[in-house]
Amino acid sequence: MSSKATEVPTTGGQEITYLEAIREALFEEMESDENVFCMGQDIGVFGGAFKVTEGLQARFGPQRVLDTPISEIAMVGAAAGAGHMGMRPVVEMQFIDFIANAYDMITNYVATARYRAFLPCPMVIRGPSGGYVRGGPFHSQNPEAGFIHTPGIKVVYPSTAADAKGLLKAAIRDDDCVLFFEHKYLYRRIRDVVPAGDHVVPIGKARTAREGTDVSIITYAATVWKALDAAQQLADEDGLSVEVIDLRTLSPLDDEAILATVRKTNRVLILHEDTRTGGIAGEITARINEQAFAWLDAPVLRVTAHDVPLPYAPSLEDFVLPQTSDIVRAVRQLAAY
Amino acid sequence: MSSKATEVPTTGGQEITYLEAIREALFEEMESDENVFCMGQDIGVFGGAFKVTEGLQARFGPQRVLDTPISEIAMVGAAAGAGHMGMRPVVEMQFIDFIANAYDMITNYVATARYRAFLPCPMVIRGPSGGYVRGGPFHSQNPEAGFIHTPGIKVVYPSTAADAKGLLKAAIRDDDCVLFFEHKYLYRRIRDVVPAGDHVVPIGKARTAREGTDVSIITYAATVWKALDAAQQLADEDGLSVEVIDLRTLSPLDDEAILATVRKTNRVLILHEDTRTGGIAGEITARINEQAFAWLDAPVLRVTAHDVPLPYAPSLEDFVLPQTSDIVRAVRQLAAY
Amino acid sequence: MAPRPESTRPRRSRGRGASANDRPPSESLSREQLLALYYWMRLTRTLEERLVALYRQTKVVGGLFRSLGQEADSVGSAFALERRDILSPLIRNLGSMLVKGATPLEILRQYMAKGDSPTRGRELNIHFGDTDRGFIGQISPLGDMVPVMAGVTLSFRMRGEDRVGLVYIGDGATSTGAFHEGINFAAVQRCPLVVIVENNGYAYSTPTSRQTLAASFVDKAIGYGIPGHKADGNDVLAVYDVTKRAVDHARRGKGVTLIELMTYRRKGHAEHDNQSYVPEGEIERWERENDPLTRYVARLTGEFGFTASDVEAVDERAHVEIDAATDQAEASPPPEALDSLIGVYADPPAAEPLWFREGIAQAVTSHERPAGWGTSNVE
Amino acid sequence: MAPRPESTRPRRSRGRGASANDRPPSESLSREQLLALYYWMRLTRTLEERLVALYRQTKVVGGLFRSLGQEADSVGSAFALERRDILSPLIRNLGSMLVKGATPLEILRQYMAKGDSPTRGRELNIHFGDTDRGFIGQISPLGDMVPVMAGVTLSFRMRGEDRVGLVYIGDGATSTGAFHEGINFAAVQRCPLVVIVENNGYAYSTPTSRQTLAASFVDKAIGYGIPGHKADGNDVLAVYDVTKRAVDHARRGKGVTLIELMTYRRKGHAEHDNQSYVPEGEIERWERENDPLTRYVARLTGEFGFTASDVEAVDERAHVEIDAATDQAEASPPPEALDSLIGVYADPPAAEPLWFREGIAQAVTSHERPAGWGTSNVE
Ligand SMILES: Cc1ncc(C[n+]2csc(CCOP(=O)(O)OP(=O)(O)O)c2C)c(N)n1
Ligand SMILES: Cc1ncc(C[n+]2csc(CCOP(=O)(O)OP(=O)(O)O)c2C)c(N)n1
Ligand SMILES: [Mg+2]
Ligand SMILES: [Mg+2]
Repeated sequence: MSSKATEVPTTGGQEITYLEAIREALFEEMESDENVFCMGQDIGVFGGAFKVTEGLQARFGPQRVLDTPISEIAMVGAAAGAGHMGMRPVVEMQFIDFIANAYDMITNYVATARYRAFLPCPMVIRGPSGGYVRGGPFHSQNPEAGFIHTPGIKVVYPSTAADAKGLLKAAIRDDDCVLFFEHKYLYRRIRDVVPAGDHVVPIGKARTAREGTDVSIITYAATVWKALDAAQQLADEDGLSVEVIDLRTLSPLDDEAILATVRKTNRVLILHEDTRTGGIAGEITARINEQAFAWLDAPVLRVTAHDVPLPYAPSLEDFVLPQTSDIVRAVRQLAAY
Repeated sequence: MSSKATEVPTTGGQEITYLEAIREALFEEMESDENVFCMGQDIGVFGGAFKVTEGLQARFGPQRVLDTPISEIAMVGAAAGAGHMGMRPVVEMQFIDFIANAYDMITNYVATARYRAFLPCPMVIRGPSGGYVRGGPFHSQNPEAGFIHTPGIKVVYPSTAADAKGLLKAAIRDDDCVLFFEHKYLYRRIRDVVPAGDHVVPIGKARTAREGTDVSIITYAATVWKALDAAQQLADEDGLSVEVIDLRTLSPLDDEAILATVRKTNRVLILHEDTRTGGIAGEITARINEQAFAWLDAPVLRVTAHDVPLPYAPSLEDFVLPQTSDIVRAVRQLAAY
Repeated sequence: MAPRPESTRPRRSRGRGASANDRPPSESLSREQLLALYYWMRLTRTLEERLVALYRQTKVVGGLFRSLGQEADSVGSAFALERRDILSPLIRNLGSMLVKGATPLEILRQYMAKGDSPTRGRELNIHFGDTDRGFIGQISPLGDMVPVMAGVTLSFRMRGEDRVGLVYIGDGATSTGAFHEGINFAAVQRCPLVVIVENNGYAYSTPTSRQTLAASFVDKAIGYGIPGHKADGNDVLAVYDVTKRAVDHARRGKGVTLIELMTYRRKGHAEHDNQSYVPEGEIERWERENDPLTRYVARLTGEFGFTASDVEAVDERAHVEIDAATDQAEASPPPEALDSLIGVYADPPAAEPLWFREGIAQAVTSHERPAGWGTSNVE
Repeated sequence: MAPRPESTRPRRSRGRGASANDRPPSESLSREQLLALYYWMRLTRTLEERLVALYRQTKVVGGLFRSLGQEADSVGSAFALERRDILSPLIRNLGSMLVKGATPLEILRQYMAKGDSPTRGRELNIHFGDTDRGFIGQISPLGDMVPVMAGVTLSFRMRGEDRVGLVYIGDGATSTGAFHEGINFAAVQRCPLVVIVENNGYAYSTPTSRQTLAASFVDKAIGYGIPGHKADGNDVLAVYDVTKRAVDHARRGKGVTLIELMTYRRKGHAEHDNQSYVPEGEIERWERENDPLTRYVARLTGEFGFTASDVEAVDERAHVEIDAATDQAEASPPPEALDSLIGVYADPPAAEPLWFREGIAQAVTSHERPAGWGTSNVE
C-alpha cells in the first residue's frame, strides 16, 4: 500500500486520475456528511479490488467503511433500508456485472419506494464497468440499458476525472438512487484537472466534448475518447468538423443537449460500447425522431458492440467492441449521405 | 376444479381461449417428447395461480409437473442444468414480475451458456405478464426490454390463442432459452380458432393483423387489440387505412416485416404497453432509421405507458397505460404530418 | 385506543424465587394490556370479515388476503415492540399493523384503492407503511424485506439508537435468496433485528414438506450463528414472550434472533382460492381446537378473571369502530388521474403527461375499462 | 495416465470385525490409486507453478488463480466420483478438473486465450467444461453453479440414471442467494448431489468471521434437512473418504449431503494480491505444518511403504508432461476475429458483422489495443 493510502488527500486544481477523482469524492462526502457510508466486498482494509476505497477505512473506521458478505441482494436492500432512515449509503459492486444479482431489489424495491410508499432511497450503487480490458463476459459489462428502462433510478457514467468526481458528489447528495458506472479502462489511463473546491457536476446535463458543425457523435464513458480520436482523424484526413457530445447522465437523458446538436449538424451518430439491440442508442434515436425529425439530413446511425457476450481473447474482444476505425467509417458515411 | 381439468383435451379447429391454447401446447409437447417437463410454484395439484397447468400433473405425474420452492434463481438454474443434459424444461413464473429475481441467472448463465461453453439451454420461461388488470406495480409488468437486450435469449409475446399455442410449441422445441410472455388480460378474454394438428408458429416472424396503406402501427401482445380497435375507429371516422403489425417475437425482431410495412405506408407508430424510456420502441425506431430512412414521410412516433411504476387504482392505471383514444390521436397526427 | 406496551404497569409482583429473566415477560403485562391483546386480535378479525363483505360486493379492488387463525402471531409479536421500533409486515400481518398504529380506515381505503388511502391508490391492500408509527410496507417479491430491515436496523446500530426491528417471513419465502442474504448480513453485522418465520403450513398450495426438508425452520438459526426459538403461534402470550425476549436481546446489542411461530392458514392463499389441496378435516380441526381468539378468551375469562361482558364489550367496540370506518372509507373518492405522474423522483417532482395525452381530461374520461378483473388472485 | 477410480483394486482385505460401512472407503484404494492421488496433486501444483512463470512473462491473459495448499481438497473429492458423474469446479479446483480428464494443454491454452483452447478464447482461465468427461465450467457470478447442478442431478433422478453430481462452493459464496436457493431446491427434490463448502479462511480479503456468524459451515446442513460432515481438507484421504460416502449416499437415492472441508488459501485471491490483510505468520504456519503434498508424501513413504524414488518419479513425470504441454500451448494461434460471431444461438448459427465493419480484415488488423491491462485482478 502506498503511504498515500491512509490519508486520501483532497487535491483540487491538480491533475489526478479518474480513479483518484472517485476516491476524492467519496472522501469529501464522507467528511462533510456523517450520514454517508460505504459498503461492499473487500472495500475496507483491502481498499477494494481496484483500490478505489483505499485509505477510507483507515480514515473513517470499519463502521463507515463496511466489508459485506458476498450478497448483492442484501447490500442493495440494506442500503435502501438505511436510506429510508436518513443515511446515504454508497454500495460498491466489486464488478458492476454482479449488479444483475440485485436486479429485483433495484428495479422492484428501490426504484418504486418513493412512488409507492413515499420512502426515500438516497443511495449510490457504483462499480467498475466496461470492456477493452480482456475481462471476458463477466467482468466487462455495461449494464446501463437494463436500468435506464426503470423509472425511479438515475444512471450516470462519466468519462473524465473531473466529471467522475463532480458527478459522484452529486449522486451522493441526490435524494434518489443513482447508479454510478465507472469505466475501468479509464481508471488509471485518464487524468485531468479537477476544479478546486466543492466540485459538483449536476446530474442530467450533457457536455460538449468537442465542438463541430458537420456531424454529431453522441456517446458516453470510454467511447468518448474513441470519438475524440476519430474526430481528430476526420478533421485531419477529411476536413470534417465533428461534434462530440458526452452524455454523462444516461437517465434522465439531456434532451436539450441532444436536440441542440441535432439542429446544429443535422447528422447524428450514436456510439456505445454496449451491445446493439436494446442498447440506449435506440432510445436516443426515438427521441430525435420525435422531436427533431425535420432537422435530420440523414438517418440516425449507430456504432455499437456486436450482439454477442463479450469474449475474452484480445482478437475477439477487439472485433466485437467498437473501434475508432468504425467510427471514422460511419461518420464518413453520414457526411456523404 | 372443472371436470375438464384432468383431461387436458387437445382441440384443434375449435375456438378456445388464449389460456386454453397455452395449456394445450404444454399438453401436446409433454405427450410427444418425454424430455419436456414443467416446474413452478403451485403448478401441480393446484394447477397454477391462473390454472394454466390445470390437469397436467394428473396426466403426467408429479415427476414431470413439479412444484418448486419459492426460488426463482433455483428454478431457472435448475432448468439450465437439466437442459444441458438433454431435458426441455418449461419454467412457470407465478407472475412474470418475479423473473427479476432470476435476472443474473438468465442473463449471465443461461444466455451465455452456448456461446462460452457450448452448452445448450433448451428451455422456456413463461408466465402471466402485463397490465390493465388492476394488479399494481408487481403484478402487471412487461419485462421484455430487460431481456431483448441480452444476446442468447429469445423473447416471444403472443396476442392470439392460435399464436399462443403455436409459438409455445415452437419455443419448447427451440434449442435455446425462450422467454414466453403471456398477457394475463388476454387469458380468458381472447378466444379464436386454433388450427388442427401440430400447429407450430415459427419464432421470429411477425404477422399482419390488419392490412392498410396510410399508417402502420407496430405492436404486440394486448395492445394489438387496442390498435385494431383504433384502426377500425379511424377507418370509420377518418377514412384512414391503418395497417397493424403484430410482432409476435420481440427477439429476434422480424426486420423484414417491419421494413415492408414502412415501405408500404411511410408512416409508423410504435405502440407498447411497457414504459416509454428504454422500451423496445426505441430499438425499432433505430432499425427503421438505419434501414428505411428514405421511406419515411413522417417521424416514427411512439405511444407507450408513462414512465412511472404502474399504479393500482383504476383511474391511475388507465391514465398511465396507453388507451385506444391515444392511438387514434397519434395516428391522426402521423397521417396529417 | 387500547393501552400500548409503553404504559406497562406490572400485573402482579415478581415471584420471589424466580429471577426477572426466567419469568415470562407476559407476567408483567397489565390488565389493560391483557385485554388490549384481545382487542387487537378481535379488531383484526372483524376488519377482515368486513373486507370479505366488501369483496363480495366487488368494492375491493384486487384480491383479499386473510389472516384468519393467525391473529395471535401478528398481534402478540408486534405488541412486544416499543413505539420507536420498526416492523415490516407481510400480507397476513394486518394485526401487526393495527398494533403499530395503522387504522381500519386506512386499511379499508387501501383495499378499495381510494384517493385518500395511505398510498393514494398506488399500491395494493395492506402494502403501506409509516416510519413515524414504525412500520414499513412490504413489496410483493417475497424475501426482499429481510435485507431492507437489515439496513433499517444497521442504521440503528450505526447511530447508537435504542431501537429494534422486526421482520416476518413466510415458511415459503424462506426459500428465497433474499431471505438468506438478508438474515446472514444482519447476523454478521449484529443488527438489532428479530426475524419471525410464520410457519402456517402452506405457501399458496405448497405444503412445507415441498418447500424444505428441514424438520423445523428454527433449525436454520445455527447456520447463521444466531439463537433460534420456536413457539406456539396461536397462543398470543407465548408469541409475546418469545418475541419480547428476542427484542430485549437485540436491544442489548446481542444481534439477530430467529423465531419460528407455529400457526395455520385457515383460509386460502387469497379469497378466491378454494383450498382443494388441503387434506380433509385439517381446517376444521384447527378451527375447532386451535383458534387463537377462542383460546385466549378462555384464559381471559379463566385464569385472568375477566367476565364474559368484558370480552363482549371489546367485540362491540371493534364492531362499532369498523362500521364507522367503513362508512367513511366508502365515501372516499378515487384518486385523480394526474396524481399518477407525481413523485417518482424527488427531482424532478413529476413526470410530464405524454404528448398524445394533450387533451388530458378527455383522455381520462373516455378511457376504456376492462370488462372485469383479469385475475382474482393477485399477490 | 494414472488409474482412475473405475479400476479399483482393493488394497487390502477387509478387516474382520468392521463392517463395510464403517471402514473408510480409502482403505479399498489400490496402490496405483494411492499414487494417483499424489500424481494429481503434484500435477496441479506443477501446472500452477508453470502458469506463474507464464504470467510473469505476460503470456497469461488476465488474472491467475492459485490453489496452492488446497490441492488435496480438489483432488481427493473429485477422485470419489465415477467417470459418468458430473462435477462443477470453481476457480481453485484445477485439481478436480485434471482428475476429471481436463488436460494441462487445455488449461494452458485457456489461460493464454488461444484459438484452440476449449472455449476458443471466449472465456477466462479454467472456466470451461466437457459434459462427456463430466465437468461443467463455472461462470463468475458466485453461487450460480449450485442451482445449475441441482438441475443436472434432477435430470439424473428423473431419468433414473445411476449418476451423481458434485458442486463446490467457497466459504464466501455461501452468502449468495443462489447457493441457498440451489441447495434447498436440490435437498427437497432429493437430487443426487454432493455440495462441498471449501472453507479456506478467506473470500478475497474477507475472513470467514465477516462472512458469517456460524461457527461452522456444516451447521447449515440441518437447516436444509440434510446430513453434514466436516473433514480435514488438507488430508487427501480424509477428503476422499468423506466425499465417497456422500457420493454413495446420493447414489443410493438418499439425496444431498453438505460437506465442509477445512483448508487454507496460501496465495492471494489472484496473483496480484499481496495478502496485506493476512495476520503475520499465518501463511508460513500453514505452509510449514499443513501442506497437503508434504503430509501425503509422509504417509506414502511411511505407512503405505512407497520409496522416495517412487515419489520423485511422479514429480518428474508431472514436470515432463507440463513441459511438453507448455511448448504445444505456446505454439497455438490466437482465435480468428470472425469466430466471435458464431454460436450465440443454435439458430441463427452466427451473427452478421455490423455494417461499419464492411472492410472486416482491415478493421481487425488496424484496431486499437489497450496500452496495458486495465485490471490485473479480474475474477
Ligand atoms: C419472489 C416471489 N415469488 C413468487 C411470489 C408469488 N407468491 C405470493 S405469496 C406466495 C406464497 C407465500 O407463502 P408463504 O411465504 O408461506 O406466506 P403465507 O402466504 O403462507 O403467509 C407466492 C408463491 C412472490 N410474491 N414473490
Ligand atoms: C456474485 C458475485 N459477487 C462478487 C464476486 C467477486 N468475487 C470473485 S471471487 C470472490 C471471493 C470468493 O471467495 P470464496 O467463495 O471464499 O472462494 P475462494 O476464492 O476463497 O476459493 C469475490 C467476492 C463474484 N464473482 N460474484
Ligand atoms: Mg406460509
Ligand atoms: Mg474462500
